[in-house]
Amino acid sequence: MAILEVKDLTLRFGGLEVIDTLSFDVEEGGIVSLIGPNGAGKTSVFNCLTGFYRANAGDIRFRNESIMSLKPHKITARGMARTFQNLRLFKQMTVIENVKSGMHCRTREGALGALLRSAGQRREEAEIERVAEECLAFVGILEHKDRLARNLPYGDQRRVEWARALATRPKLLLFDEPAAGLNYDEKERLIDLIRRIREELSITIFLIEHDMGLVMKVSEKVVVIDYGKKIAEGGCAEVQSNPKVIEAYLGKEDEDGN
Amino acid sequence: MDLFDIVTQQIANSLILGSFYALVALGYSMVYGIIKLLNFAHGDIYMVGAFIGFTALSLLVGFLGDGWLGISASLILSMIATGFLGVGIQRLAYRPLLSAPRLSILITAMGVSLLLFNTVMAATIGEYKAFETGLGFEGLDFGNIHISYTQIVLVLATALLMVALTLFINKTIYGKAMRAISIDMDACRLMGIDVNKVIALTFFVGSALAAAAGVMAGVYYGSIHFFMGFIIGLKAFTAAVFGGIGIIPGAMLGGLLLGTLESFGTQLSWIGTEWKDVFSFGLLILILVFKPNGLMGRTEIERM
Amino acid sequence: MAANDGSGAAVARRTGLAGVEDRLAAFFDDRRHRYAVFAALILAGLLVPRVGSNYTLEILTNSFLYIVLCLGLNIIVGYAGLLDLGFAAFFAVGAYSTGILTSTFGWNFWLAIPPALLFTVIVRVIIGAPTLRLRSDYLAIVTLGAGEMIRIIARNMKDLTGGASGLIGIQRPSLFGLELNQISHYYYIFLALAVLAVFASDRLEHSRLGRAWKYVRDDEDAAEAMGIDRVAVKLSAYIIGALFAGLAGCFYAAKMTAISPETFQFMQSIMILVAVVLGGMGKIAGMVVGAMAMVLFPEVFREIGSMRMLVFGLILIVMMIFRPQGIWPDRRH
Amino acid sequence: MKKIGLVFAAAALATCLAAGAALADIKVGIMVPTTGSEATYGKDMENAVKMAMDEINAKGGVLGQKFITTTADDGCDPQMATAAASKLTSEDVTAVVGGYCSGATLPTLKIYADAGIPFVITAANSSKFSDMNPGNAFLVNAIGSFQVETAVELFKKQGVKKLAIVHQGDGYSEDLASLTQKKWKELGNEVVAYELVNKGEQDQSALVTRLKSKNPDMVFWTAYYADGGLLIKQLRQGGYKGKITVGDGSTDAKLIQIGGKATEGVYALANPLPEFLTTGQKFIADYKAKFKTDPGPYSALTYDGMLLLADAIKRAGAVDRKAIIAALKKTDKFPGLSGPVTFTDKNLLANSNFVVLQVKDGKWSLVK
Repeated sequence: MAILEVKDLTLRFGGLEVIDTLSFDVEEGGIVSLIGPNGAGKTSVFNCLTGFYRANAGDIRFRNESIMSLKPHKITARGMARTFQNLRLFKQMTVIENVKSGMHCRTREGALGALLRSAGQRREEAEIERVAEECLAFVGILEHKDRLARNLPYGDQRRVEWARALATRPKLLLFDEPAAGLNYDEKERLIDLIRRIREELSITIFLIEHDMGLVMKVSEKVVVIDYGKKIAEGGCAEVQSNPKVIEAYLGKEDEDGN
Repeated sequence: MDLFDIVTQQIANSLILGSFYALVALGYSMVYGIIKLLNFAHGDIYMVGAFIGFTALSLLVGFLGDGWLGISASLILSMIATGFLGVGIQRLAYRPLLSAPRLSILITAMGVSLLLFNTVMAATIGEYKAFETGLGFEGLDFGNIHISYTQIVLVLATALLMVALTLFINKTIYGKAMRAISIDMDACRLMGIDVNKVIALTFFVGSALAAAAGVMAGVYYGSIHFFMGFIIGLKAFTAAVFGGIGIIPGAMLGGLLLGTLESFGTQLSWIGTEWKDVFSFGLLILILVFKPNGLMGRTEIERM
Repeated sequence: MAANDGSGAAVARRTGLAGVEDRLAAFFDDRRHRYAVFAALILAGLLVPRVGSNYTLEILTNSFLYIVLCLGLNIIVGYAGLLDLGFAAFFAVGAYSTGILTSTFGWNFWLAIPPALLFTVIVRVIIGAPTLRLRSDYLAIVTLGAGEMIRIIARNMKDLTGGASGLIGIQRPSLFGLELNQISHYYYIFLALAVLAVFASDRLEHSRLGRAWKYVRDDEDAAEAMGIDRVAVKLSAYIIGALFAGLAGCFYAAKMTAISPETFQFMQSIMILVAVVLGGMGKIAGMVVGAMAMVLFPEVFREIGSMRMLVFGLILIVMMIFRPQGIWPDRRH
Repeated sequence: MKKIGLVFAAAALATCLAAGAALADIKVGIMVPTTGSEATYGKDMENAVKMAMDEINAKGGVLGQKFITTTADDGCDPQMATAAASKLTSEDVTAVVGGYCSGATLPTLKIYADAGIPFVITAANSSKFSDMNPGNAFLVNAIGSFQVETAVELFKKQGVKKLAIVHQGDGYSEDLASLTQKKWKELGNEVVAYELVNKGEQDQSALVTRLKSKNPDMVFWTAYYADGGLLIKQLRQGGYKGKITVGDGSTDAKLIQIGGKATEGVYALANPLPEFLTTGQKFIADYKAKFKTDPGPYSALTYDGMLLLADAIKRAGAVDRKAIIAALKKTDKFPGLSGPVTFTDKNLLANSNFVVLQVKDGKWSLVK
């Protein structure tokens, strides 16, 4: 069963079609990758899915419900979380405060509770703290929780973002180039983490990635786009041998070198 | 006066008022375009420009007289002096803060404003200075409408300054550098553009234009005082945002439009003088809500 | 503060001072120390009327008023990162509502407070809601325009507000039969308001809502991706910040017995903002220091007369160049 | 910690100042704006008080005691004014002279009343003082309604049918404008325009066109000279041919300087300016000699106020605030520079002292 269905999605900037009648599904419990050369429109697809761009035509159904006209925060509340291609941490805040942001849509206490410090509010704060720590432990950086996020090494900052996304308790997690800037060891741990997220937390994963090695290692299905159009879809081996993909990617793989 | 007379006269009024707004708005807009600073002190620069012009004229009057010759000379002197003042302020107060949080530099601008305002207040003991010139009320009469030669000359001078500015921005290497810096300052640094020099030049031009407006206002209205920059600063700021801040033709359009709105707002009996400011600010808010980047600003991709 | 490299360097240059500052910061990091100092300050505040003259009380009352206003604006500018140049408008709405309800309609002062706060919220929502999608610079001009509009409306609606001369003869309230007509009464009232405002700010800052304000301030897109409704969060910051000002306005009207549009001019909004930035945005202790500095400065320097605002301008510039983060900034390690 | 230090410093300063007042001196507080846009007027008034004080002290003072003064800046702002008033009460002044801006002076009445301090107001003259006066304040300047009477007389004499009124949106000028409007309408006449000019806004051409389109016989400017000069100039420049009158806030040589030739023939309502008073010439000469500048529009009144206070103390027979207030109330035709001073039961000036002036050959001259 598909957790996410995209049908004939079209997005135009000015006269330019950034996404052109794109259709694909993401199966529940799967790990699916979206690949394509630079400028193929991958991040635009993510932005449409998460509500940051309003698509011009088509339909996006998440858990059997259209989310085309929803605002980003509503989509997150429905169980779709994302990370950003360039780190988008809350730089003036500590690691754990960053992760606590994910719990916002799962909690409800407002100004009055805070002012009176009601029992419900204190209980909820404790719960937020617990979940945030749990998520940090899951990605393995709990010991840094009270440091300022911007003072962490790059690889750890990435992990803060993952923990933050996990704290929204998603059903579907969108990773936008999670391996960018990571070294070999960190990539290996990322692969492990992606698998553990799926196995232990039963979260479906949809990722954009340039690193073909990583994509081929973890994905069960790959969707390939170029100039906003889908050019191939299927298993790793199937896609790799597709002539259209080779043509679109030729030279690109050499550059990446791994 | 019949309706036609009133409308024609108010159009003439709005041209004058709009010219002053536009000249001051240009300075706001240029500075904002290049370093994203709302230069709160700009209204006070206009005021200082008027005082420099006043001083220059009182010194020159013995040699050049108080007619157009003396006025033009003091106008140019004031533009140059005020331009350098703008550069000095930029160099001392704003440049050290280019990479600081935006609000700090905004507060600095307020500090500069207080400084200029209070210095002139202390120097003039808070008194109004009569800006006396040899210009009379003579002009062209069309029935009930009277347009003085002074008004005509001022509007023409404003137009001339704007044409010169447009040519400068579009045709010269410095103008191109200004536009490039407003798009991406870091890239310009990498390309070997002397960013500091171009920023200084922007302040020079912006301040000189404000000084021109200040001197012209002094000549036209016949009196200057230390807080003359406050209201026009506020209005010009509004005009700059109105047209799309950071966009040169936008500032001109914004100034003229705001002038027109105010003139006709004053005339309409259901608005009147008491409510005209509510009217112009209200309209500004509406425009920003529906067209958030101003009249001539580029629209960005629709976001939800 | 990603971009304060310059200021960091400036701090490092003055190692002597920076050392003291670090030790002070470490001292105040301990919650118990903070509470102890706060309690000592309140105690000292309670004792001042026994030794201070009416003049001292008047000035301190003014600074307490400013503390409340600064803490309110701090929620909007410091926590939520929304530049507001028309904050005095909400101060005005609170003051005028109370003044009109008590003097024109004969309401009891204490009963007039809830509707006055309600008006403040309504005005805030009318002005704030449509502008929330705007970029920060545009927000600045819109709030500026809106603030001026409120003042002009107050000036023009003569029958209700007394026009340019303002409302005069506002009744003084009584509390448990005691008529509040001495400066010392208002001293205690505003001291209590300031303490309350400090407590409220502290609790809000460390709550779910307070964090949400800061998320939106740091990165709106990321906050939205985390499921935070940025419009609702910003609006809540607007409303709560305005409530501080509205409440201060209620008591201000009672204290002054006469209010006029001049008190709520653009310059007033600017002065509050300057106090906030001077003190150190986002830091409660900074607001207290900033507000005190703002009120005491012109009083202490009364002797230099008209030059004092000139000096004040200079201080602002020098301060921003060498210490843009404010006197007592939000220090994170 | 720094702030506590400051607080105590301020407190100590205030106590020191209070203790410093020697018992043998009578301390008079001067509350005027010495900063902000109205600072010039404040300085004029401060000078006038000091001049009167020096003259009295030179003659041996009152009841064997000499006067000293202390000035508090009200900045023409209500908040600053209450602080200034508290400062003066803390310094234990015997009486206060001053009060320029009505809006800033009104909230201080209660503070002086609570302390029982007599307050001689020499410039502020909003009609609201009659309702707000707790009994210790005395207005030496005639309140707005007297000025309105003089104005209406003038308009009638000039055969005015259609009147246009322009004010500046501050308490003083709006008060005068609305009182005039009311009175003029009560007399069955027409007010064709009731307008406002923002303080400091230079361009008034749109307003001029609006006024012209209403075709008034007389434009009455109720606010201050600075913007008044501009309005008159632009009215004439815009081709307005009717008559113009300005209120007492504009009666200043600067109006003529700013307005230039356009002010020729303009009428003005004024408090008695020293130059038109028989006793005034000596005052002007003395003032100029002492301060190297011309007296301002409220200097003579303020000078009178200080002399009146000294007279009241003499009549009271003791430096006792209650007795001074009682003596001030009983003032009967005190011979001031600007005319005799007697108070109504509300402590307002009993008789109008307004005169009509007109600009002739670039100078103010008395009409009739």
